[in-house]
Amino acid sequence: MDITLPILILAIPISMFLILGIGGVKMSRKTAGVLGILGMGTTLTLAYTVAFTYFFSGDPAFIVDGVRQQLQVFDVTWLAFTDTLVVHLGFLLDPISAMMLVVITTISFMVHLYSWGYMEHEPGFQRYYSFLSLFSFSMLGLVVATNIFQMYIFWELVGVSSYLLIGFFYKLPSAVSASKKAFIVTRFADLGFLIGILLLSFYTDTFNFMELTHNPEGVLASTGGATFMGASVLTWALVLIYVGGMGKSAMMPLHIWLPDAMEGPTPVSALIHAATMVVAGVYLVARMFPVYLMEETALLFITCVGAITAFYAAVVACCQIDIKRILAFSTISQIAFMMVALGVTRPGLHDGMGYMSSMFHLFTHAMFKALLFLGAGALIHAVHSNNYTEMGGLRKYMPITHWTFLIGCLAIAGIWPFAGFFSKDEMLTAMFANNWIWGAWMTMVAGLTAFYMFRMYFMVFWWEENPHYKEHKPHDAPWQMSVPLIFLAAVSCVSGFIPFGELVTWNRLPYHIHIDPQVATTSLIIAAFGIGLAAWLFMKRNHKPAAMKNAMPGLWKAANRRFYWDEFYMFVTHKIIFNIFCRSIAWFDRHVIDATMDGFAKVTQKTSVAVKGMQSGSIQAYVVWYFLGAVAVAAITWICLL
Amino acid sequence: MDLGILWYLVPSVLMFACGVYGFVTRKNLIAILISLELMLNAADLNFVAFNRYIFPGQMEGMIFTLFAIAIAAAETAIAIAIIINVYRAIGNTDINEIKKLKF
Amino acid sequence: MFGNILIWFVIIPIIMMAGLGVCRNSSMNAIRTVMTVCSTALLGLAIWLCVDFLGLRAAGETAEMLYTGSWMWYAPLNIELAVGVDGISVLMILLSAIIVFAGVFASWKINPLPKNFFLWFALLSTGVFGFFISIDIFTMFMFYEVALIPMYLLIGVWGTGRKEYSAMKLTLMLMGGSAFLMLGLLGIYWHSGPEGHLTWNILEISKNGCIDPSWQRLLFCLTFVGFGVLGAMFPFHTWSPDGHASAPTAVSMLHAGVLMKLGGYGCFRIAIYLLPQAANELAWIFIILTGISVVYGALSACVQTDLKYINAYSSVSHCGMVLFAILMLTQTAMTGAILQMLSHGLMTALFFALIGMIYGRTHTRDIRQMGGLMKIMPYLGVCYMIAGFASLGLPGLSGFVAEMTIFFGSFEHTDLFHRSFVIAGTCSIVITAVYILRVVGKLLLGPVQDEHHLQLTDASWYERFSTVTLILAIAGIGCFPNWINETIQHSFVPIIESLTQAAI
Amino acid sequence: MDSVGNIVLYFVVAISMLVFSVMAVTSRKILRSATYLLFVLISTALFYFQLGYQFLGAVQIAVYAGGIMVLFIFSILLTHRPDDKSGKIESHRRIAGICASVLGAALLLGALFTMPVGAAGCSLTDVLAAGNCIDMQTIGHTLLGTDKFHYLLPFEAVSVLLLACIIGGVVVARKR
Repeated sequence: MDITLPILILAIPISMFLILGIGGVKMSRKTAGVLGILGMGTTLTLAYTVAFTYFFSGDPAFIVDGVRQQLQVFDVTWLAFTDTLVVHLGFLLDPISAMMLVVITTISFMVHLYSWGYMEHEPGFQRYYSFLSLFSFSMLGLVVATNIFQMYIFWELVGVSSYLLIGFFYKLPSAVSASKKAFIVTRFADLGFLIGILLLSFYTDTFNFMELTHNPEGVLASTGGATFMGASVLTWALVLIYVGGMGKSAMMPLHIWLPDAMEGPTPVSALIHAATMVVAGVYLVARMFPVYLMEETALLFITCVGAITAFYAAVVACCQIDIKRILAFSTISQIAFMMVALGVTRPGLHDGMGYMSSMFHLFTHAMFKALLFLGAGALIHAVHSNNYTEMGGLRKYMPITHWTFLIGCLAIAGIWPFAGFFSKDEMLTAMFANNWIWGAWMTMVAGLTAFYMFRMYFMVFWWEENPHYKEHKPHDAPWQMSVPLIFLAAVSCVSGFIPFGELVTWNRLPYHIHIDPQVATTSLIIAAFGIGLAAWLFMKRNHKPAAMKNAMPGLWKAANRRFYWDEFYMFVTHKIIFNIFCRSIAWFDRHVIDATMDGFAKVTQKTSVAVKGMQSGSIQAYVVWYFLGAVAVAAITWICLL
Repeated sequence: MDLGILWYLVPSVLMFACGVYGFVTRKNLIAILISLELMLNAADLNFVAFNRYIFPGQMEGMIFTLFAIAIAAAETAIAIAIIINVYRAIGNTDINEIKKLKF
Repeated sequence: MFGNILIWFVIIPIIMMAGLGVCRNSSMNAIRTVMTVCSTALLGLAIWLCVDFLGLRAAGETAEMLYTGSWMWYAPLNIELAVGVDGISVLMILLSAIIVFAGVFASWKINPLPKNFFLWFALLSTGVFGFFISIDIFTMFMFYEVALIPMYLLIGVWGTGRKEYSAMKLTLMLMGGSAFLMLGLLGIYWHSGPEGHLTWNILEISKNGCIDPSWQRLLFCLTFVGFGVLGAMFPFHTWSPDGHASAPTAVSMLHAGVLMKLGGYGCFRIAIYLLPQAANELAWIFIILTGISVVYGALSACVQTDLKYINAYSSVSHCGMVLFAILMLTQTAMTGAILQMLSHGLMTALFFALIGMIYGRTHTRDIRQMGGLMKIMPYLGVCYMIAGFASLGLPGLSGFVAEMTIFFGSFEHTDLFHRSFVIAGTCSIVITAVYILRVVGKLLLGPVQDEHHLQLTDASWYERFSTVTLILAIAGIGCFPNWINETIQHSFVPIIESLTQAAI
Repeated sequence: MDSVGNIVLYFVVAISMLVFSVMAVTSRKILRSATYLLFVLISTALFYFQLGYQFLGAVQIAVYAGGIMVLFIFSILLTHRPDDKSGKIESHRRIAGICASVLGAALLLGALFTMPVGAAGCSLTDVLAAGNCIDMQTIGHTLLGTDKFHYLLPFEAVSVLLLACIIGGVVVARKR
């Protein structure tokens, strides 16, 4: 493949970042916006070209005997740690990276376009676009990484762009602390990632994904059976790498940053915290999947964490008021879904269908979750509040938003023929294939998903009209915002029919999707039940929800407070680490170590002051000492002579 | 009763001790100088006595004393010049007042 | 003698001093001209040296030290003025030149006594450059002292806050360190060769390699502690917070940026290289101490409220990382140590420059009294953020490259002791993120705390110039790190060789 | 056996010398101290005479009692008013002084009485009778001679010293 296109795909966003970042101050908003959108549009076109060429051209470079090839389009040396352990920067083209190129550029372009309307009156518009470009660059760099270290590099870069974008409204203390929290929590997780890379690369002596995944047995052999605390080193490495993924993908217990990250502008939430960055963890596991297959313990760990997180986030989502928070928890839950699907994948079970379905869900979820977030943005834009208590009955005022939002909700709930149905169905099939417990558990989560999404939908668009509408009539968003909504809604409607199994599978061989009727029916019934329950409770104004809430106030409050995870973290970090640990160290430094050093000085000074008294400058004192000394010497001499 | 060498040396020692006492205790510069002269004088007396009793045929002790007197004169002259200068500078001749050179 | 390019790194600062001597105290323009011309000359010379060095290496020059030359200085004790550079020294010289250059612009409006300030500043640079070009340990030590003494006056006269105390503390602690060092160096000298062939020359000492192991242990401790004090090793780091807090901007820059590197460089060049057996045996003691430094400095920085204190403690942490990496005794870790020296030098210099600029406007360094400065002085705010990101190891900036190289190099040891310390070291990057973001959040973001700050102006041209130089260097290293690796990889060969031989 | 006259003279001179020494260092009026010093110097001169050094006694009286005392008196009159009294001596000074002088005196006296030096002495009459009285001619030759045991060089050195002293005294004491 020609390397111009891949290079341009990375070069355009980063140059946009530099141009808008350095020259943005001098530009008008319009120039900056147009430049940003044009840049992203070009990247979109190029990425589509690359992806479609890869998938559909049939070129023997890309597909040989039905096996899709992995190829490093370019791979330049960046930094050599040792002779063998060399960090490259490159562009790896394979099914998942091609798919991610499409996802990222699509969502990013939609968000660029949408932001033109949404952020129109915000100060720092140019800065916003430059940060968006930086993020797009980092995310693209992450997915095309040829080696795990390149992934780590871009991993950190997406972290920082996320930090910058969450803290975009930097004058709000809440945004500042949310951005800080996001960065530090993910940074903490990255520590695990880093140690994992250290371990893995030490034993395998390579960073390269192709070398790792094409020869997983070799990877396993290279550790030479070394163990640490009962688990093999490879398990440790893989689990630690996954910890990095847990941070970025907001798995429990590192999920606390994602709901707070909603302090950022809503399009940013759609791009980063719904569609792209948060799935980096899933992508990471998918990328390393053959190696993970070597250690079932690690996969089990992934599955368990995913299952717990999915349920937890779904429960919490049922009790939130802020619509962006609901969507955030829904995102956590859905990503956990993908994680479980990856975790249950075994080559023997439906030819590793879990992997395919996970990627499929990643794709569809990116589309409909971005749609939902952008829809939420339109709502917030119209109502100027994040809480559904300020909304209600909006379907008449904002028809476009209403319909697109409904499509999004149906898609996420997994109703045929919307996208979510297909991907979720595949995932559930894979889970049932592994163990019925996972399947049942996740089906329940799917039901909860339908419930809380429609709870939100009904509360926002039905329920009863907010009286404020009379003074300030909400209306649909301008075209820059509506176009992305309509486009994404359309994608959500049709993308389920993409023959995904033909394109993306764990062993890159085509896989023919067939709907498992039993699983499909179950999940549809469960979803319909969830929707029905939501409709029964929230369609019209009534007292049932309040009664339910009052019936179990403790549970409601706990779920509303997200089961006190934040408080727990605040306690640990602020009270224990910050106040007790850091302060005592700072105190120790000043009052023990420094005091010791000052003590040396003081002792010296005291001694010198004491001795100084003898140097009184008084001749007479000198004479006394001199004379007494002379007498003493004479006396001693005399005694010796005797 | 013979006037042996000790008869001269003992007063000399006592005079010297007086000089030391005066030198250490007095605060007036001139008084200190006076004490110094006492000590010098005691030393002179020693030279002379030793010369007379132990080496009566020679005259080193006497000559030494002679020079010592000359040098004492020189020293006194300079010391007094300095004292007068100090007096001009600080208004008295108290040794405790002269602290500018301390440390 | 003057044909040797290295000598000019000492001569130019001397010319600088002479030039300043001619200027009148009141003519600021003349002083600035002299400083600008000479520091630009230094920077140019350093870049030229770097390019030429790389050229020579590319041409297959494999000698350990290039541009060597030696001139007898005091024959009875064999003291020579011996110069020579390898890749590491070249980079250190380049770093010093960049920071001196930026420092001149950062102290563009120094007041009072500009002429005297720059005179001492020039003397300080003489010492720094002299140290890096020397390969005779006595002249090295002498230049080290030359670099130390101006510090006292620069802080004591032009500093802020408790400047006399800090100046005294800094100077005394560093002098205390050099007392150890002097003992160690004398010990090395008296064991440097066979009877009658004693030498101070590093290359010859290492070639002779006849220092008795039992002596090595003692001398290693002496020299490592001696240089470690300058490298802010726990528990000898307390001069750093006070000293940096009181020092004027350019001095903080030069001190944290270059002078603290003298410590790391010295540990590397003398303690490890000349005493390899002891280094193999005793590294663990200092790994513990420096490991403590790394985490301890970072944790201490978390609760400080004075900007300079935060930075000083972060320097303790980062410089601890340098020594930590050196003690790992693997080539990759040592490469990382050199990278970390460069990276820390540049970004701390940038930090101190920015803190100086902010302090010059707000007249406070207490982060509780400031806030929302990003709105008021966006340029400085952005630069501060970049410095912060460099410090917390953002890819694309220098800190990341350095830290990663250190971690990967240190991880080559398979035993639990080394690995647990490496993992403790990696924890510091999280703590670094905590305190950097805390400062950024309080200082730059959020609502404006003090109404009076609203009238403040953004950076002036010379401030921009100074910061841009440093940022370019930081991003340069961060984006294209491999040329540095190539520059220094030859320099490690003899060291690693002597270490492995000693291990047998 | 010495003559009674000599012994009486000795006791008179010795006692006056000691008494005046003590008074010179204890008197609180400085002019009186100087006067007592004068008496001590004269007593010393008398000892010189008694020991047979007439020239030395004469020099002592002329230079010391005459010249130096005048300097003292002048300087005292220049720097003190007649009724000036020096302050009381602080006790720690007194203790230090007594310590130093008593210890010194004790050591020296102890040494004198235990060392064989006392045995060297016969009576004064004996040593004087040995005929070693020095006449002026000898003194003159010795001082200005250039032979062995002659003292021209020290003599000249002292004269230069005195010259330097004159100049120095003028320079130091001169009004600025």
